[in-house]
Amino acid sequence: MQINNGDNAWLLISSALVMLMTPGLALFYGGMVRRKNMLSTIMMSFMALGLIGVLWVLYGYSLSFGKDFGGVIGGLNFIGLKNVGQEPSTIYATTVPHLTFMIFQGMFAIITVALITGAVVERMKFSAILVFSIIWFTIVYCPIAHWVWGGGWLTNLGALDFAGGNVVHINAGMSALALAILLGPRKGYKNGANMGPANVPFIIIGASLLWFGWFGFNAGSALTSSGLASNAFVATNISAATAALCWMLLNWFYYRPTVSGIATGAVAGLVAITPAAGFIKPIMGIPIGIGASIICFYIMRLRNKTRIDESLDVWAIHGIGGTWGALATGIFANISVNSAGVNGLINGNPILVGKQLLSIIVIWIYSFGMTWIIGKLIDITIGLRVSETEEIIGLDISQHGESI
Amino acid sequence: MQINNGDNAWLLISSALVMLMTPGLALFYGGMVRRKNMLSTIMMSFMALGLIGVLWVLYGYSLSFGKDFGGVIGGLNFIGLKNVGQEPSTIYATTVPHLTFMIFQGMFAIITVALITGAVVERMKFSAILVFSIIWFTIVYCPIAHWVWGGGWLTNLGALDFAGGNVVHINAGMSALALAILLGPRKGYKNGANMGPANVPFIIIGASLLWFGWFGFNAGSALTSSGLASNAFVATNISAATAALCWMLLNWFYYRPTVSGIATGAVAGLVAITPAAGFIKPIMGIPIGIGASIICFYIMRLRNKTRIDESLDVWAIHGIGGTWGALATGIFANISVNSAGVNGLINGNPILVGKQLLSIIVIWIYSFGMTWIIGKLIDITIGLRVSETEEIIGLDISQHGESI
Amino acid sequence: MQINNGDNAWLLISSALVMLMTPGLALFYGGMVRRKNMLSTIMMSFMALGLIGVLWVLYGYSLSFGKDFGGVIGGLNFIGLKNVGQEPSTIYATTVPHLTFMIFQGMFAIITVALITGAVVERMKFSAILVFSIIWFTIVYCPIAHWVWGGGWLTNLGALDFAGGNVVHINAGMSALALAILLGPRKGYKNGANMGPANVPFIIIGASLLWFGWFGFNAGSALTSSGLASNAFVATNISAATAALCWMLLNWFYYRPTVSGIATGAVAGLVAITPAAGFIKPIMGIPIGIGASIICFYIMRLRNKTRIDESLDVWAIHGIGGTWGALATGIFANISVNSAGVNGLINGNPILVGKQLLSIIVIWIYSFGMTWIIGKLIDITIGLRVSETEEIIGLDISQHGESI
Amino acid sequence: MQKIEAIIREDNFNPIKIALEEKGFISMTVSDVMGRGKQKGIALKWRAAEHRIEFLPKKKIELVVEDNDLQTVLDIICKTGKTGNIGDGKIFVMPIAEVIRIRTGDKGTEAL
Amino acid sequence: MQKIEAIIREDNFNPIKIALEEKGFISMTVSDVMGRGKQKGIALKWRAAEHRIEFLPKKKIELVVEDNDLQTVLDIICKTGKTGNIGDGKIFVMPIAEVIRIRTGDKGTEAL
Amino acid sequence: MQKIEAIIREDNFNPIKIALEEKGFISMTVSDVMGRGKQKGIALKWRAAEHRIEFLPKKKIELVVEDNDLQTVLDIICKTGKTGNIGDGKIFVMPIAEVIRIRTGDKGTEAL
Ligand SMILES: Nc1ncnc2c1ncn2[C@@H]1O[C@H](COP(=O)(O)OP(=O)(O)O)[C@@H](O)[C@H]1O
Ligand SMILES: Nc1ncnc2c1ncn2[C@@H]1O[C@H](COP(=O)(O)OP(=O)(O)O)[C@@H](O)[C@H]1O
Ligand SMILES: Nc1ncnc2c1ncn2[C@@H]1O[C@H](COP(=O)(O)OP(=O)(O)O)[C@@H](O)[C@H]1O
Repeated sequence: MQINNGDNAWLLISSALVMLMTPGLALFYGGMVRRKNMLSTIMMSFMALGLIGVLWVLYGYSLSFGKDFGGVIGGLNFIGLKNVGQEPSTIYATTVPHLTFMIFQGMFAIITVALITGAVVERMKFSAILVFSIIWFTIVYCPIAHWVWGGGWLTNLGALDFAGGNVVHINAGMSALALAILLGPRKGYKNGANMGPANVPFIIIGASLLWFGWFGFNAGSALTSSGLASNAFVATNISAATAALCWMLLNWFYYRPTVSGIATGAVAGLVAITPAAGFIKPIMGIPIGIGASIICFYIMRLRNKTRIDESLDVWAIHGIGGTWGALATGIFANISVNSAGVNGLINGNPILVGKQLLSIIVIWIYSFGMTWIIGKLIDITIGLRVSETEEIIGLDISQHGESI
Repeated sequence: MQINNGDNAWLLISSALVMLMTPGLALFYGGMVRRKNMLSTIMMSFMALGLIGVLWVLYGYSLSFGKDFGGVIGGLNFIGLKNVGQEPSTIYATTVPHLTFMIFQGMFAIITVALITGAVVERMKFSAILVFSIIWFTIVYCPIAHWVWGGGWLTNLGALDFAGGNVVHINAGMSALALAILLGPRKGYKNGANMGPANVPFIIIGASLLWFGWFGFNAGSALTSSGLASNAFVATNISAATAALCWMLLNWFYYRPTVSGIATGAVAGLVAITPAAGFIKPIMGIPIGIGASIICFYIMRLRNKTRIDESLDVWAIHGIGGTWGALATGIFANISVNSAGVNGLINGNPILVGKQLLSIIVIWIYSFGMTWIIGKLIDITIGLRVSETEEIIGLDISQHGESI
Repeated sequence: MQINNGDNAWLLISSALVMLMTPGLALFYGGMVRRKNMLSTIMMSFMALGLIGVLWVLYGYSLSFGKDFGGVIGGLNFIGLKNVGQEPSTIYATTVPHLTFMIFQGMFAIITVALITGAVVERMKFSAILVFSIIWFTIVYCPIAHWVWGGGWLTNLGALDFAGGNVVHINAGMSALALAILLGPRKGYKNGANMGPANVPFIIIGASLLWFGWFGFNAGSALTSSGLASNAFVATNISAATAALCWMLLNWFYYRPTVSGIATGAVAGLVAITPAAGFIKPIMGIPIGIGASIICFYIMRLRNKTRIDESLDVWAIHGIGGTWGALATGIFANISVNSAGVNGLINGNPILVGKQLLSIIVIWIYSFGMTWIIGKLIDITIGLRVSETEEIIGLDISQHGESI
Repeated sequence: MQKIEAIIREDNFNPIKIALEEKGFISMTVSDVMGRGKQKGIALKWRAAEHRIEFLPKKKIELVVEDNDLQTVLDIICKTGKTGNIGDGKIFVMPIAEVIRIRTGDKGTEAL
Repeated sequence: MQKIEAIIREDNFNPIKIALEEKGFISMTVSDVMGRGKQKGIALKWRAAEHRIEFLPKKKIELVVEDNDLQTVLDIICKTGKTGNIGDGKIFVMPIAEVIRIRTGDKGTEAL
Repeated sequence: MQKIEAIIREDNFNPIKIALEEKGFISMTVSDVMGRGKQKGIALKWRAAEHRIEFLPKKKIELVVEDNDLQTVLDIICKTGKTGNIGDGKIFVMPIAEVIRIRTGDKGTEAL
């Protein structure tokens, strides 16, 4: 097919926007940890831009979007960007260069790996993170991306995931939980040490860049600059705004309307709308945003009552927020929005909820289980965690030889 | 009409750019206050993303752009995004989805509310800000947006406002002045307390994001990615650059070329070009920028000599800068730039200056007056201002229970 | 020709992205100096947005892209934006308004001037920087831009420079070196004083904005949103990712994987791919990125062993990184990527390496020599360097009367 | 000689500085500290969990003066720094054995 | 009256604060300092060059107490602040000549 | 034992630190302060209004030493920290009643 320059402009800038989410996340996370671990936390996200950026073009794209093998994994036909050129693909995003589609997808892989690191900050060895990221990317991310988007078995099942609720958020959230349990809590956690955020303005800068970039994430996932892109764009903004507002009120109900709270609420709303943005009427962003806020807020409080130090609540926000979003897609989907979609529960098709549930369960189990295995293997080989002294000194100095 | 994918790509990214201006403003303002009020200042802007983001889709868009009622207000035909879909509107921005036009306009409403807060930092109750924002948005912003852009009486009068000089800047500036007077000065203002900026780098980051986002604000207001968009884009950059440079020199003449000064100058230039960008030759950005710098600089000095603590000079920069911009549009407008415009003074049509003046006066009076009334009402009901103790402790802790 | 709205959307947003690189650079540099010079360092970059922003439209564009005079300089036909309007140019970027092309090119001039300042931080008088910038822009930047892109003699020679490896990076790098030598080292340099970075998170924010903006820089240089833009976009990301990763490993080999190191590596990779991005297969970003990392890393170490205080290593990263990129273009160029290009060494055309080398040598000599002369003249007239007391107090206070 | 350490409100710093200046006490060293008095500060909350930041930002002024000037300086700080609300701060006075001006090597009263 | 200056680990600050609180020692002033003990800190590297940041962040607690309470407070800090690893910190005690509460002008023990 | 508080230029910190190190004085505590000497600092301007920031950033070094070592340390700081320009800084010396190492509970000279 012919390249549509408008579509390509939109997809290229969307790719750039999604790229910017990773530094945004670095700041969002970096602001939340203690001063002595801020750089190390930033580094955990930033390294993904390098590492996954390279692995994606070497083999990741091929495993995810290459010729399907039994619904399970992609082939090697795109290895090293072979056959990925300036011509459109015949299957994916047929109005833009194949290279555009490839890099847009690559940005998703990068941020997914970065998201997980929120669970392991302030105590995981940098070398262990690198090794983990390589393996996890290869045997968890790529297969799931293939199942959902690359012509794998979940695509064929008919479960809907517009922009990566399953592939990115549930996946990252469950993996985060597994790693956090394996690692154990930070020294001093629930034991007097002040784990408060080092730099709240960084949290808001980070959240703002995430919100900004998410327009590329969701509206870019329309793969054209059509009405569908606008639909996803508007739905995204509505859900983020609603969830931010709602979290602020919840926060206030219990205490005060905090800046870190409203930022977290916005992110929860962005997560929840991700799988739905191109399948629902934009105004449905309101119930989805409200749901995201309430569910994630209480789940976070619950998690906080346990001994599980899932430090920056990746599971609560992305895992559970993503799960809510996937279910909400099943509830609110409306075929009039997107002819490639189907109707959901409120439009008379309860079966979609079932399919969504099935895909959720699959990802929960696969992500958690595989991450557990990879984590265990790393733990018994090179070790997951820094030494006690290193943890006390802080990871900035002990892992990276630098301080803010 | 048919959707033009190039136009839609441009309008979507412009919407994202304008969205980013609000966090930019949060940093611009946040850097200027004292350390103990930085988060509260940031919060005042950021909350608009949530609050106005929701109100806009619920009813704001409809009041502003709905079916005209007597030139005064829009109808309820777009309430809850009813009739706002992926198809282009038949009236507004006919080459992009109606949803795109709606969200682009929504971003303007958000930043306008955020702009006002610069006047009330370090002393206004957060609850009062929320209540004020809701009422002000409903009975000040939406009507004015309707008058100027939604087919209301100012549209028909023939006054020109390309990207919101009236609706956004004069409006916000006059409202800021009214609120600042009602609130009274900060404790210690002109009485020894050091009110210097807490974080100058944040000021520059904020100004940079504003500049960046303003390309969407002004060039996006062409509503297509046509030559007119380019015209507005270039005019915007020229005015910003000129005003930044000129403010720096003025600053130097009296003292030193400060970083906060050059940033402020850039913003003044951006404000002044806003109503003009799509009606003038781009090179006219030079006189407009010079005018903006000189006028705002001296007005700011003047304001500073009074007891009116219009804390971050929203009135001086946006109110007066916007007024200059509206007049300048009347002076420099050139129909060869935009067939939907008219000629201005220097092209032989002095009557445009009169129309501009009329629209300025209307906004001055309406914004100031209505804000005064709303503010008074809030003052005698829930109160506008925090307690003295809370002010001393700082609003970060007293209003938001958080500190940087 | 007809305006293509998709192309124009892409070029406009690319211009905005390149504009954002200058504030990005301000933070990247600002984070690296001592606390007392942070604002002054930021100001050195930010002022270019004002100064060069104005000069460019007044005469810079005309000198660079105006009617050719003897292959050496452009004419005055575009002075004050005369003949630069909403219609496409007949020569440059024929599918977008001439204004778009003009402003896109202007953003390059701005950042080039800002880049140089990295060499002179913490000791050069602000007034001297302004004077230097005006002269240098006029007699160094504009001619070189003309030679390479404006129809000058290097265009005709057949040397390839896709997005400004010569014009921007080698040029800035060599000029930086000359100025640094003229200025001499900072007080205390290699003499005990701690010159460590004041704010490492700013370095990463800056590098991230640079990376983000570079998509506009390189992919925008395709001047359409075609497959070539996608090619450049992907090549850019691959090289940046590879170089970041590779620098991290080198850093680790000698010491630790630092945050400032990975950021620097990314920038080196971005620099090196700049001249090549639209002439090579994207996957060649891998060898180019590896080369950039290794070469710049060791050159930086070498430079560090000398007494030349080229403070933020503009020469090592941009000068040498750009040189490597220009050579790499000669090695890896592939005409199948871009019919306006030619094949390079590995595709059987060793002669291109020769042409690249020639253009490199010309720029090395011209930039270094002219900068030396301009610098000398300024030194003996108004003086290049602040007084010792001012240097001790710091430039923020002594030059700008402000502190962070 | 005596060293005065005064922990004061940030907003009172400027007036105190000016008042001291007027009486000729120009030299001083200032730093940012966090302080908590008898009122036990304020509890804070972060995202959904709670964490207490009970300390409020204060300025610490350090001033070394001759014994004769001690009372004058104490009076100025007390008078100017008083708002009457909890949190006005404390002054601590302690003896100094020696003062040296690095630039000249001067010692004792000479060096002040 | 005595002034106690304790240089402690950042992470031990909270437990020490709580332990002091329990015994009724609420007032104190805290600041961020960088410290280096016998172990000489850690060398760092920046980009390709080297620069040593040998100092590690510490919290400094300042507490003025009556002579009677001195031992109690010292014991609490020592007990709670001890991890047994190098870097636990030091306590310095010095005599105070006078204390004044700015709000009231109270002096001496009254003012504590 | 004596406590030395030296207020020095930020740029002189490194040389002083190294000079002390060479003589075996490794332990110290450092903080960032703002200082103003007799020259009254510098007035600043912000946007269009004026505000004075007369204080310049300085480093404060705190060093507790045995009485014997006092003179040596003072000499090192004076020599290395001297540029001869206004702003070189001051040194204050005050007596210490007690020193305790938190890790071991050691007191007095033992604890240094
Ligand atoms: N015993 C003490 N030791 C050290 N610092 C103290 C002591 N008492 C008070 N401070 C400091 O003085 C500040 C003001 O004390 P506070 O009790 O709040 O005010 P007031 O004396 O007006 O009641 C505190 O924030 C703390 O920094
Ligand atoms: N002689 C000293 N003078 C000033 N500060 C000191 C002195 N000795 C130690 N300190 C401070 O105490 C901190 C802890 O000392 P360190 O020697 O690391 O611990 P430990 O006493 O457990 O070995 C140091 O970081 C430094 O701030
Ligand atoms: N009397 C004092 N009390 C407290 N600090 C002082 C005093 N005198 C000087 N200082 C500190 O010493 C620093 C250097 O003093 P200054 O007078 O500028 O230098 P010099 O002694 O070389 O003239 C000041 O910035 C201030 O922090």
